[in-house]
Amino acid sequence: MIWILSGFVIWGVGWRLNIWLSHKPKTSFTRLAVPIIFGITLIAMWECFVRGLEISPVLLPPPSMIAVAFAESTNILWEDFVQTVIKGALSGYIIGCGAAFLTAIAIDRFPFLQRGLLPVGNFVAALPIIGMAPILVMWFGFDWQSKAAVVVVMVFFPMLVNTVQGLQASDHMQRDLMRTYAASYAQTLIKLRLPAAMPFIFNGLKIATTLALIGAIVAEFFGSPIKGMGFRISTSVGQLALDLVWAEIVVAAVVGSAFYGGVALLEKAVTSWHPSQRG
Amino acid sequence: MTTDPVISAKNLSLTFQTNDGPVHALKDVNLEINKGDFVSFIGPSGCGKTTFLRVMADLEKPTAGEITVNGVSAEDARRARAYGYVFQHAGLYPWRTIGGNIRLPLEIMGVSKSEQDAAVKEVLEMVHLDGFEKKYPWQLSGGMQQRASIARALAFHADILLMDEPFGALDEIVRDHLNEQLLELWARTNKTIGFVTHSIPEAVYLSTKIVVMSPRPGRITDVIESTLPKERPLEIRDSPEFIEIAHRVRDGLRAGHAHD
Amino acid sequence: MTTDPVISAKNLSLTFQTNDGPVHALKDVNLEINKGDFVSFIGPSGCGKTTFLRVMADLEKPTAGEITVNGVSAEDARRARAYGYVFQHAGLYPWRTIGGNIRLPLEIMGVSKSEQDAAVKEVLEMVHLDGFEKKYPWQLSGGMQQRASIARALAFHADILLMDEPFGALDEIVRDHLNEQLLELWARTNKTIGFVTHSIPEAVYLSTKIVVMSPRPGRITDVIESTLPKERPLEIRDSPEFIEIAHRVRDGLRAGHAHD
Amino acid sequence: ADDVTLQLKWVTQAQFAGYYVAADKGFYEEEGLNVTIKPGGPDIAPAQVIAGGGADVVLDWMPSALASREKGLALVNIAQPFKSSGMMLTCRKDAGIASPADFAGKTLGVWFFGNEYPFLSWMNKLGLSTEGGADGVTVLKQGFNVDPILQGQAACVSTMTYNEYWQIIDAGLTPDDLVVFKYEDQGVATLEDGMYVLEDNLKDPAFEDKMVRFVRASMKGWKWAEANPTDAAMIVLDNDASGAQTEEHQIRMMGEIAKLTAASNGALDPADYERTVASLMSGGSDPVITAKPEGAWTHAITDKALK
Amino acid sequence: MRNVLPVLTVVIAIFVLWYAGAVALNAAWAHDKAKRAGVELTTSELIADTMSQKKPKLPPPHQVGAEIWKTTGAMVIKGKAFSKRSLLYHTGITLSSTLLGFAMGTALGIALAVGIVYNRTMDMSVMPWVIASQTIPILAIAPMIIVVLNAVGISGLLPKAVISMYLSFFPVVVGMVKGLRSPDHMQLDQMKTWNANSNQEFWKLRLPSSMPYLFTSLKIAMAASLVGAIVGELPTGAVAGLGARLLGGSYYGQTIQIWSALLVAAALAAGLVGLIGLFQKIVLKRMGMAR
Ligand SMILES: Nc1ncnc2c1ncn2[C@@H]1O[C@H](COP(=O)(O)OP(=O)(O)OP(=O)(O)O)[C@@H](O)[C@H]1O
Ligand SMILES: Nc1ncnc2c1ncn2[C@@H]1O[C@H](COP(=O)(O)OP(=O)(O)OP(=O)(O)O)[C@@H](O)[C@H]1O
Ligand SMILES: Cc1ncc(C[n+]2csc(CCO)c2C)c(N)n1
Ligand SMILES: [Mg+2]
Ligand SMILES: [Mg+2]
Repeated sequence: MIWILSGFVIWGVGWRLNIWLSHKPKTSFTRLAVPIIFGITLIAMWECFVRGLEISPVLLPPPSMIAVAFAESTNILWEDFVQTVIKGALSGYIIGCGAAFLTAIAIDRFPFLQRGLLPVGNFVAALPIIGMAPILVMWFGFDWQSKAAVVVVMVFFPMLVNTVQGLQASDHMQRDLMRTYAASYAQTLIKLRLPAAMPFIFNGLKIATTLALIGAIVAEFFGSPIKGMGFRISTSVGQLALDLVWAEIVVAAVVGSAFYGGVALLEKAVTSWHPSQRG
Repeated sequence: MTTDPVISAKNLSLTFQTNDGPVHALKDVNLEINKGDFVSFIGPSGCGKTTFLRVMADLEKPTAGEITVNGVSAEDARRARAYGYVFQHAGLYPWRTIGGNIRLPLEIMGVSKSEQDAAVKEVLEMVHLDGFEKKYPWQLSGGMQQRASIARALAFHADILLMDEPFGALDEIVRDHLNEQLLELWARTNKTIGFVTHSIPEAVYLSTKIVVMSPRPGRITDVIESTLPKERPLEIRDSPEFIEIAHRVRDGLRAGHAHD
Repeated sequence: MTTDPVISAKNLSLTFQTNDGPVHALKDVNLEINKGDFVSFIGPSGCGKTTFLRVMADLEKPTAGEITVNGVSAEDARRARAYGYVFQHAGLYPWRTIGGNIRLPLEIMGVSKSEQDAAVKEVLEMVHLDGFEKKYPWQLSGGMQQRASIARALAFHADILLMDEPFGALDEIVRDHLNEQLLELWARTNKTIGFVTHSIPEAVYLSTKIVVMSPRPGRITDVIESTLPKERPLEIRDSPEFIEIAHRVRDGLRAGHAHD
Repeated sequence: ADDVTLQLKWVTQAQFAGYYVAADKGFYEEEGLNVTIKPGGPDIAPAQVIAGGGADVVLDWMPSALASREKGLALVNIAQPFKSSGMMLTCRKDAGIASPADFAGKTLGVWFFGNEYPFLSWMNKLGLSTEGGADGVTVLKQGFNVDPILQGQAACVSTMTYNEYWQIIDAGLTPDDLVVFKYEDQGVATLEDGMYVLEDNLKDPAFEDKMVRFVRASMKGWKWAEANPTDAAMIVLDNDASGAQTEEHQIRMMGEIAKLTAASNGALDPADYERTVASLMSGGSDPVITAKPEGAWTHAITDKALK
Repeated sequence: MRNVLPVLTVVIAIFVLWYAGAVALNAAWAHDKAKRAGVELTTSELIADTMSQKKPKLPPPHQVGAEIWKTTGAMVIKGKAFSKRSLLYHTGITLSSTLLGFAMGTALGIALAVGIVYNRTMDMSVMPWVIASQTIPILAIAPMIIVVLNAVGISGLLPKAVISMYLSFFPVVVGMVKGLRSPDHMQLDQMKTWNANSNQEFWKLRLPSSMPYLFTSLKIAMAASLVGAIVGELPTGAVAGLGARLLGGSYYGQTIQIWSALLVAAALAAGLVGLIGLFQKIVLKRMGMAR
């Protein structure tokens, strides 16, 4: 009872604090503090309610237990991180986004390809990727290569569609200007169309970050060496080691958010000229 | 001196196909522009001024008739980089600073870095934007953007300058100043200039030839050769000759509107 | 008749905080506008005309000084729907027809359907757009859109009409026509009008009071009370009185530019 | 009628024929029970389901049930219809494997999700590290199918006598191409498919009575299934909502399952239990369970049910 | 119409590649079999074998086509369109949780977006966590969601739909926040001069201008929702639905079954997305925003 009560109290306090903070002028401090307080409030409420309602730890462990498991298993978590994120997700992300980017430029050069590939691409993009995972594991083996392949397949089309759209984003007048200069195709591409496409390209890159991580983890459910975040999650559930499962989920969420945030920062630097980046 | 036509349009027509039927933006347009001419185009909104300018610059292909520039096709002239073009809206690239925007055509044409610097400095002074080289377009007011766009077209020395309502967003004083500057540049370089405007005094003040157009379909209703001298102080706008030409332009315009 | 000031600004200042330092858009501005005045604001680009109009309409809060409208604060006046405002760019909603755009403020103010219909019809005629009620904005040329935007501000009978360069995109003939219409409306309804323009003749032709502004920081350099009669045929623009006022305005403007 | 929910360990197949038969033939109804059978799958941990209150009784393998018990979830075995283990490691001869001595340096496919414990204790017994290397084995987390052996990605894969082994055969390898190591033969067999309930629930006499009737009817179902393998397989097929199972495979599976259940009347043999516990505790440096479990099984239900 | 030829070309190219891939990938097994049987394969025998294996690594198109026909069209002809062995039945199951999850996700997404746009506190606190929520591997928590919902007595369609919702609300939040913020300053100022209240501002300005964004995100959300429905079917015992077929196929190494379930799922997704596209055309046209 006392736990539940304190849960509600924490809720109220956190909420109040955030309302107060968010109505102060925006500074980089409040910009950071508000979401963090929000998160801490959520986590504290979770702790209180799990304890107060006596929820079995094999269903939902309290955050304190997760933290302990995290601290005790840093070796495992690090090994899994390297296997899944660095080897699987990152390499797949780079290959997939890179290939999509080059394909987009090729498609853009040949309108025939564009008219043919995009509708088909949309169909392929609709393939539920969960279904592709077992097939790719079958084709590329158990190790990280098949995870990277899943990531490549997952990020390719979102990236392609965004880049193609971005390459068409320059307006008529901007392109006409290049015509009056008799600029070559390459000059137009480098000086006009790629800069104009940047917001779209970054949109694709951002979507791809979350997809990459999910893809790499999910693919490990369909066969893997005995390490990796997906492997650990799926086997630990079977062992009812839910605290370790959640520790892995925390890693995934932190890494995913950091990955996303990193790309968003890069975007801010590269496209500072774009209206959406100007407060 | 005998003047070869720099631009010569013969029976030019351009029809846009739109989903609610064809739009005759230009119909049977004939015009000759000689080297060193300053030609203004004036006419009600939608009469085809922009379209005509775009055809000259090979940004639009005529559906009938013929246009030659410097004796070759408009396309060849474009490839030879014969044009400087100022668009109706500033159209600066938002990811480049003002300096970077002005530098753009120079980079494309392979001008050396030091020459670029010199050119940028020169044209920025000409349009009174010195000190704004490092600013981004959105950090400037509308009028300043328009001036930057003019500077960009002046930065490389094209023979033919096509300007689509370049001074629309400017106040009278700045406009007068830029008018003078433009005349000075024109006199100095002997460029051929095509100039679209809505302002009758501006057209009369600047031009050697005023082309009055009327819409639906877009055609030329009058071509007025100016009798004003090449040397034109601002005061010339109070001279009877000036007022008479302005009257003739206004009458031509009114006739165009009557067709509505 | 004794005239209470409708708008009264006392020591008004407005400073924008930007990342490269403060911009003094308005500094110590004092002005009184009486009921039924037609006040034009003229000045170089960036001198604070738009900002001043926005302060009057409570779209921007002054950082110092005070403004009262109809004896109450600008905010209260806005809540009482005292303003019709025409923005510098047309700003029509693309998902509404011309008629729907004009109807919008009326819907918001809870005007009955039949009154809406009547009002839409009336203002569309006034700006010569009858027949375009069902068209979407993008089906109209730039000038027509601007007229629709004016019609929208006229459709509900606000006492105070604030117009920010409403006729910028129009050609001379249409502009003359709308000038006449506006004067006619003003004479008939006794509205108070604040009007930003870049054109000296337009300012002189329309106004009872011309406010000349200069930039950095934005302030009022001259307030010229017009001596022209209320009844103003277009020909009045050739009268010596007109030309004299225009000269005074031009001088004021030039002085402002000299500060650059 | 009393409601009982049973959570299976895996998808609907002949492995669970006894329960489907009992439901289909009305054995549960006769006992005044209204039984809901929930199929399992690769993502379903029966222990978690029962902890969440999603089932009254679950089927699980003893190693994972005992491990759950150590984690604080008090599961109790109330009946054990499977007498012997069906688990084995199936290897390709052409991968150079003839006996467990050849495992070193090879890649082996293993099921995880709580099914890895018997394998780990076997390797421990053989003195092979599972960390790879020349004198250890490289372990793959095997997916749901036998692809790794077909594609040559692994020298051996885990199979059940009644299921995956036949998938390998169906795929085109012949028994001659293969060599199998049954866990039973290797002395590392652990108990499979037992019925488990929560210890606390057993204290409730009404629940206990319900379980007695449930076990009685279920065992009746099992014995019927053993006697009528073809009909039992058809009943299973009727209950397969995914429509993915084939008649041929299920009939064959039922035949193999019958061999595993035949020797059990439902009551847990304490000797088997001791053997399983011993095997799990011997896991070297990393045993599955660290202390001898207390109260992990009971004859209370079977004693009454089988009277 | 002018797209027909290019699309056809690309589709034909895909088929050619597909067949070539089938031969290449399936050849190893054919050789393996032949070696064990002690026979030599000629090229034509090899190709024939790769075209007709029972569990090919990559089933050629005609095998998949035949399987799809067998489990759809042929079932309809036999009058068993909705039997368990019919893909139509499974498609129907998946469709229902997709649609329910999509509806819930859209509602949640719009509600969150409105909160973020109108409430400063939500604006600053919620968005990073919405992003973080999407980095959690759904397949990992799907079973927990199912178990927890089961524990409180919710089973059947709803748990699967909740997973669909989890995946589909994200694109809607992102798109709608962008969309509701798309009116420019001038348009908002206009509303201010008319003293519109926030209700009027929402219905007459923000919502209409968000429409193009809404539809784009709905398309993404629909595809995501389908993935969610399929993922949600795995831990419910893979009882029925396209996900169950995928899993069942995967479990038994039935590649042909996997591919046919996969293609049907893709067709379902393409159909649903196309439907939204159609709806978008109609709505935007009626709003005068399509040209
Ligand atoms: N790309 C196009 N497609 C269809 N119609 C067009 C296109 N461009 C121009 N038009 C039409 O052609 C006619 C002439 O347009 P143009 O832009 O040349 O007018 P303008 O004289 O420059 O007018 P303004 O003074 O408003 O700039 C107009 O009726 C316009 O609607
Ligand atoms: N939101 C803003 N943030 C920062 N500076 C601003 C903002 N709005 C206007 N300014 C600055 O305030 C000054 C006055 O701007 P304002 O728009 O009032 O000029 P204006 O007289 O209307 O010019 P124009 O004739 O070009 O419309 C300018 O220097 C401008 O750059
Ligand atoms: C993820 C996962 N992989 C393998 C098994 C192993 N397993 C245990 S019982 C059974 C059915 C017998 O054919 C199988 C295959 C599992 N439970 N979960
Ligand atoms: Mg034009
Ligand atoms: Mg302004």
